[in-house]
Amino acid sequence: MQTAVFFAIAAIAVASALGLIVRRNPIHGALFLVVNLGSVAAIYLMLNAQFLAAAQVIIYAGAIMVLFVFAIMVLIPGKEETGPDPLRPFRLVAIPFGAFLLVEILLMLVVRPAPPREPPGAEGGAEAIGRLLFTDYLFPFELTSVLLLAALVGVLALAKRKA
Amino acid sequence: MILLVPGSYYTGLSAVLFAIGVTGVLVRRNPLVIFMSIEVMLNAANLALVAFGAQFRNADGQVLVFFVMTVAAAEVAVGLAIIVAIFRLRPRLSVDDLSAMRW
Amino acid sequence: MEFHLINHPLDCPVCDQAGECWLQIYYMKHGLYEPRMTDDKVHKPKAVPLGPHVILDAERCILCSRCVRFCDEVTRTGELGIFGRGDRSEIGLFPGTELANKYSGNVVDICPVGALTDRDFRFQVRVWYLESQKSICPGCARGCNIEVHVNRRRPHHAQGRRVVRLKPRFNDAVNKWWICDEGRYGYGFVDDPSRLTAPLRRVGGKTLDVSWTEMFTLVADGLRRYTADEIGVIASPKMSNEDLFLLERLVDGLGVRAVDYRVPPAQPGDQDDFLIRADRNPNSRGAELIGLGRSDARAILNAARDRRIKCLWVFHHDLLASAWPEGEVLDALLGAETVIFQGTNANATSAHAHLTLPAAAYPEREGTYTNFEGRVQRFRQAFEPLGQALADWESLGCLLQAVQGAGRPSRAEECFRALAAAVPAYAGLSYRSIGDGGQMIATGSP
Amino acid sequence: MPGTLTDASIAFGLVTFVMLFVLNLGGLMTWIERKQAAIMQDRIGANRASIFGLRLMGLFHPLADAIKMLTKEAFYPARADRVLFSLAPFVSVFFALVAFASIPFGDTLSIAGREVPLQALTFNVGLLYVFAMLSLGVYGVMMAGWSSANNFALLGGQRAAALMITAEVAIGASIVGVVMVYGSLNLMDIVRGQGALLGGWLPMWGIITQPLAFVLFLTAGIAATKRIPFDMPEGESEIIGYFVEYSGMKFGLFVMADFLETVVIAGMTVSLFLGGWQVPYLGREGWAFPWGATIVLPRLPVALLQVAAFVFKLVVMIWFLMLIRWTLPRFRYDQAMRLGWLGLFPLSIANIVLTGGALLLWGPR
Amino acid sequence: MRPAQRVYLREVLSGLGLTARHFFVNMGRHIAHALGRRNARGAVTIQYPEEHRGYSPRLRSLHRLVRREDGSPRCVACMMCETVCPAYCIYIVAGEHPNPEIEKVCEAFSIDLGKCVFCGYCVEACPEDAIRMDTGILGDAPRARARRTRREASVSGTHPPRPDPVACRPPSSSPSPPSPSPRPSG
Repeated sequence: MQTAVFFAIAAIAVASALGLIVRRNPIHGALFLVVNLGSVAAIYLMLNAQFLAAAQVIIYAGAIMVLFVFAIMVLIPGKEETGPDPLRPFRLVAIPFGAFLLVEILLMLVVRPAPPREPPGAEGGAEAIGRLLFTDYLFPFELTSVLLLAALVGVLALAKRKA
Repeated sequence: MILLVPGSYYTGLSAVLFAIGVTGVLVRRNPLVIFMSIEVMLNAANLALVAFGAQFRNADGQVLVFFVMTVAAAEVAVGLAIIVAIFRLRPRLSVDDLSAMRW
Repeated sequence: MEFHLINHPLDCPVCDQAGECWLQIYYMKHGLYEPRMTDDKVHKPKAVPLGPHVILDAERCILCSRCVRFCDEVTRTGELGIFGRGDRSEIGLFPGTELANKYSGNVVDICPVGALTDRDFRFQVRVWYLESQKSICPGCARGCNIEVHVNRRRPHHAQGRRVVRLKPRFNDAVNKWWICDEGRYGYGFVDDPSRLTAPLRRVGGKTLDVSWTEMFTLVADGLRRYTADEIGVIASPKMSNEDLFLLERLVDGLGVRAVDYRVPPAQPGDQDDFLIRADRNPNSRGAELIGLGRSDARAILNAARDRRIKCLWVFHHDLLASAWPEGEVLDALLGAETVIFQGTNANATSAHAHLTLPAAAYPEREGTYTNFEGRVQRFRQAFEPLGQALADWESLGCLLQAVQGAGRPSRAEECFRALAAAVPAYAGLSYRSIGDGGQMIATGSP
Repeated sequence: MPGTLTDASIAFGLVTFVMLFVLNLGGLMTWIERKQAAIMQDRIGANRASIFGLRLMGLFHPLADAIKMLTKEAFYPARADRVLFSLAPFVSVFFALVAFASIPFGDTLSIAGREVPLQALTFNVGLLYVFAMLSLGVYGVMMAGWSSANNFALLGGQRAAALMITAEVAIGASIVGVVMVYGSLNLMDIVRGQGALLGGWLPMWGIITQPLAFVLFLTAGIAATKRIPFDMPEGESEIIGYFVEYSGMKFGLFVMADFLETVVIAGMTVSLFLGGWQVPYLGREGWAFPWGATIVLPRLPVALLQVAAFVFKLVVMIWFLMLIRWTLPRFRYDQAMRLGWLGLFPLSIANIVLTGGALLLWGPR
Repeated sequence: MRPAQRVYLREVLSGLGLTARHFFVNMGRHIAHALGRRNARGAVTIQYPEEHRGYSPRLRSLHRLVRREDGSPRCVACMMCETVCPAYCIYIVAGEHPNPEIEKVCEAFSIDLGKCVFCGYCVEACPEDAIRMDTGILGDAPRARARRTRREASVSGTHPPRPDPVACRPPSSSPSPPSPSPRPSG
């Protein structure tokens, strides 16, 4: 049962990721990416990481991708990838390269098999993450806030028109 | 909830997604799409982290994912601002035109 | 002014002249709106018929005697005079006469007030509802200049007629200020119920409405089916120069030799030395100059009787009402395999036609006529054609396109330009140079 | 496996109940909206639709609307992206519909020997779930705006996106206070937490513990549903907005999504701030008033009372949202943005700080 | 602007209070009405086809053609009203009177009430005081009126009407609509 669900979701995830890189229209690409993020969130749910699933949807799908779609809408009219591509042969090399990379990673996974299953332990809820976040990872957490602040300032500086 | 699906399935899916992301970055010309492909790669990495975390009964992976998300948000904000700023001035949307910083 | 108004009734709302009355205009301009006259007005006869066309209202008359002078000096018939004295004077007929000369309608035009009114126009429409357009009288070969007065906005007036009256238009070289009564009241056919409004096709005993496109292919096929010698065309001198020219082109292209325009009327028209011409057609000269008199109409009919001509194409004429024996004509019409009729109104001839093409009447289109002296004069469109009727030049243009693949003229002016270029008599003429007064054709040409 | 079957049927029953409840409420809201507006404005309101002369105060108007919308022409603009164009209204409605799943409408009820929490989706981060679904609703709007190939629609979509981001930031920040007070992301736990008594007599509802958050959440919530006074994305007097090109049932779905989102926001408000299904002093065994009186009640009536309380609160909340909708004029776009970023957001942060301080001083731990 | 106003909350609340008061008051009235108190009205709406708002006594909405002492219409078919009519709703067909003193009469005079805007210009334009507008109600029921938009407020002349192209002939049997306030026509 769970395996079937997993494969269904995985199929959606892979298909939407492929859709992203195949479709010419960036809006379609962005919407495919949203689907992809949603299916990854579903997989988080299957991995019992409920907080992450919700955060994934809220942050990624709800905020980041909205930003993307917004930017595409602002920029795109008449600027799709059209016209001849001078670097087309080089680009097509990327496909076997990607395939090669995939094989490589999968080989690594096969060579190093997963450890044996253990009984369920830590809960994937907000409490466990919160506890870790504010004890072991307090310093990185604070660093993140500094990073966000820096990003905020940077974006404002970029977006503001020259006076 | 018991893991009924072998953990390697999740990491496998993560690998596939990562490879697709890499291909997207290499194949596409539109910087926005490249950016989105990077997001796919980040996601694949996140998925791997969560899967490993679940295997080892450890929430650290999830915390890491949380950080990745935060960083991704910041990165997207800055990146999009840069792209918008550049392509306000240009007629075409292609990374090949962005050679001003090459020398 | 005041004296004029002492006995003039103040019934402008009822008076037919209101709106084009000089007394009213002066009154409004200089007006003494408070009358100082307290006595009763003198009452005189009202609504006295003077003749077949004119009615007199003696109360409104200001005794200018223009009408009397007209009858004395222009028509030299002298029916009218002023009778009585002082404020009892009034216009009247000499005993035993009536105002029945051929130009009697003109007294209505020259009357400055509403004393003389037109029986035909009286109470039909108020003059401020009218629009007018310059035109040419199609009644005879003189080609008098006229104005067509049109009532478009109040269709319930004047029994729905669109043309409500014709007025002469001054042209010193042609008709001065006058027109004859025959021309003045000769507009009835324009709004007559007998008007043809749709292309018709008669198959067996049934008449079918067809569209113009179908009609053009039908006619073009019909013309192509016969050899040039099997086609006979009877053009009409009622057609404008533009129509005739396009017809000439068409006939020329087909190589048809049996073409004529002369059909003698049953009663020969009278003629006088003033305006009226015996030839009751406006454009016989034009048809002659453009060269449509290649053959003899009677001979064409005879050929049709002998079954040598199989396709007969008649424009406007009612051949059955011509001077020719009715039996012979009927025989010819029944003998021809295909009879095409093109005209404004249905008549006895059109009843025998297999294909009927409705044509626009002269106020519905524009064009030029060449009068008997060779003066080319222009008439203009006053309103849209009735139903689907098309000006002859338009339908002929479409036929030219269908038969010969030639370009179709989109305006009458285009046809005339081609005419001026092709026919030497018309060389140098253009709509612009014709203007309102007309222009003589190049002298010395046939 | 009879157990699994029972589980499945219970789950199916809950989902069906919530689905029907929300959908019918959303459908009824067109009627509520018309009638309430009419009564507020000294009018009678739509009452003409009749079946065999039966008018029922205009209750047939939603039906008539549905028939009209279903029979209208499905129009596609010439240069529209047809797939996205057709998909957009469904996306909108879908996320509005599923968002309600995690809102509890009653305490646990024992059915067939197991304790069943009365909510369609038992989820330990339920609050985040509702929030996430609401935030996904924006995609329907943006897809509609973009795929219509119409500049006004695009502008409407962009306004909607910006507005919803603004509102969601404020919502997210304002509910943190509530989460801190009740110590859970699970809506069921939050509601249960509101059953406690403050000082022995005052129910510890969110509106009492978090008054500032209540105002902020309500404001941001209205903004997130794009209803008046925050309806700049669809301001009919200026740009009409993302659904300019829509007609028939597709348009109807957008309106439906609007109403459903209103229901969800009302449900969230009730759950977070108005005690959810809690009836004051009503515990599992019956009423226990602070002055000592008790009324003992069996479990089933208690559960029914609780569900009724939730529905009642929800309806009152919807009434209140409608009241706001028919009272306030529309904000200008920049005013709304200013309000969101310079008003609601900083105040929410301040609320978090205040709550933290208060918890440190008087908190349980 | 005062800072308190900028916060806007007080204004919002007072506005909500106002609308809520209206809501509850009207709701109470509606309920009272439903319970049988007929004079309780929660709305100012008039349910039009069933209810009517009374016409003002000063309303002049019924055209009336005035007659001479001998009963013939005063109208002389001068077309002044037809000319001035901004709605083009008056149709007059003129005819000749056998008495040359009267000369011109209207053979048919019809007003298309479906087009009429009741501006009263025709009354002002008439030089003969032949048309007036009286108090009175146009049609008994608006639906009935909609069904016959061309209700003729007309009079037939002394002549039998001759066939005219526009279908606006007056009913030959009923000479004039009953005027509610008969005045001496003079």
